[in-house]
Amino acid sequence: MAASAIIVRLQSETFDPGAESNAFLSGTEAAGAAVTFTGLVRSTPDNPILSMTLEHYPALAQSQLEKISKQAFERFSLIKLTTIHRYGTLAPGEPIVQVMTLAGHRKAAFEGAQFLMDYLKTGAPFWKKERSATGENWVAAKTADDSAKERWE
Amino acid sequence: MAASAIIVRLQSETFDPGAESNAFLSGTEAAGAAVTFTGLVRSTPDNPILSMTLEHYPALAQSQLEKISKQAFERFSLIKLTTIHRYGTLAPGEPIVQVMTLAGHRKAAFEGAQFLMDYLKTGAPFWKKERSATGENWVAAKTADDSAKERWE
Amino acid sequence: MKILYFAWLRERLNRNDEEVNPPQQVKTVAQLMDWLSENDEAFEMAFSDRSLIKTALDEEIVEHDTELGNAGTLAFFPPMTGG
Amino acid sequence: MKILYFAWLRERLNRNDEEVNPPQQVKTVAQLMDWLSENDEAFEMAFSDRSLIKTALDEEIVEHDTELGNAGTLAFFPPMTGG
Repeated sequence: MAASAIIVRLQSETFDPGAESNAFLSGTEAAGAAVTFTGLVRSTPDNPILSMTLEHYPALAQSQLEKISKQAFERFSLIKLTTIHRYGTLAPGEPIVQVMTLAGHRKAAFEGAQFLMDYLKTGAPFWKKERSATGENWVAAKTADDSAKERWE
Repeated sequence: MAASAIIVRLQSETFDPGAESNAFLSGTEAAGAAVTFTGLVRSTPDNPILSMTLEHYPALAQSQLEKISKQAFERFSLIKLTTIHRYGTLAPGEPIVQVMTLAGHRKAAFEGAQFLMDYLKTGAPFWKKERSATGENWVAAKTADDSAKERWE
Repeated sequence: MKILYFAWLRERLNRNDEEVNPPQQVKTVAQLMDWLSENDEAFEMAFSDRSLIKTALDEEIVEHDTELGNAGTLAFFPPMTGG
Repeated sequence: MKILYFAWLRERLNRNDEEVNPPQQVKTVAQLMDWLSENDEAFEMAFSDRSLIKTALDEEIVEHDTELGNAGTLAFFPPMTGG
């Protein structure tokens, strides 16, 4: 339960989702359940995009990622938690964010990851701009994200 | 949304959790969210085990895994779903089960994986026997698993 | 009809499977359990708490009041612990 | 005091950051937004729907009625879209 069981990485470089999961899972005999959530840059036929740029507020992003990660870790008695969040310009299909939780049982692992994602959506200072063939636009915050967070209050 | 978007594997051999996640994630530009749940053989100081043996009813296990996977896929409008479940004798730390979901948004990806795990716990014909220094015993079904399932009814 | 046993039921009854020929008046899963228990104390013990006995008829999970019909295989097993 | 701007606020105001010296009667975040709007139409436009303006004072997210105190940095940004 040491604080070192929480890792937060804010980076522009891409990462390998599966390699990160395997590193996270190694040496974990006391854990029965692991959940990995990966958020990806999405391009659909209805909204085809060329790239997505994540602007962020560096100092606040780091401290908010750490604060929310600590809240999830403690609330769900997790064994281990890692949060990776990228910034900069990303292509469709690239990973934006990955959250990994390790717990004794599945309920805590699932809920820890969900809680963290729900809080990141509205509490981490990132702003997404999508570039498509027709121009650029800032992705609006969703009211669904506010209500997802309310579930935990 | 083709049925081929659902893969079910029942196997005694181990698997590489991260390599499976990466294979699952490849070529998925229309997806914004992926969840991987990995269930592991757990050995704790309170309940140290040497190994776990999963007995199963082969024909029924295959059909139940397929049935539950299809239910999750349809109910949460998933883009892709893979379920891997092992049988035989496993060492502590080894993966028992892995469920991967891919969806447009995070809520469906999380809930699809959770639904599937909740239904597998009580609906897939596997029985776990733990071997410890003091003997062997069958793991009892948990009433918590019945109530986890009721949430979706 | 072929009967399959799994997990601690298999161990307690000391068999993986067997062929049985119940009399005509045995129509449901529950009646088959009664009939097996009448003839064998090991079954009586193993089936004493019926809430712990789950059944599948021709690879379909069924309740104890289900009719056997022309099914070829009946499986008895404890509550499942998958996942 | 240093002010930072992010995302579409940064674009509309055409600046990443700036130093400002508000008069003494400007005590809260909201009053600073009023004062900036008085002097510049671009700010008046950008700040017109205040529910879309989030703020952080010395790297701590705060409400509009928070007092500026001796803070060195104030950031203005749209609702966050992390994750």
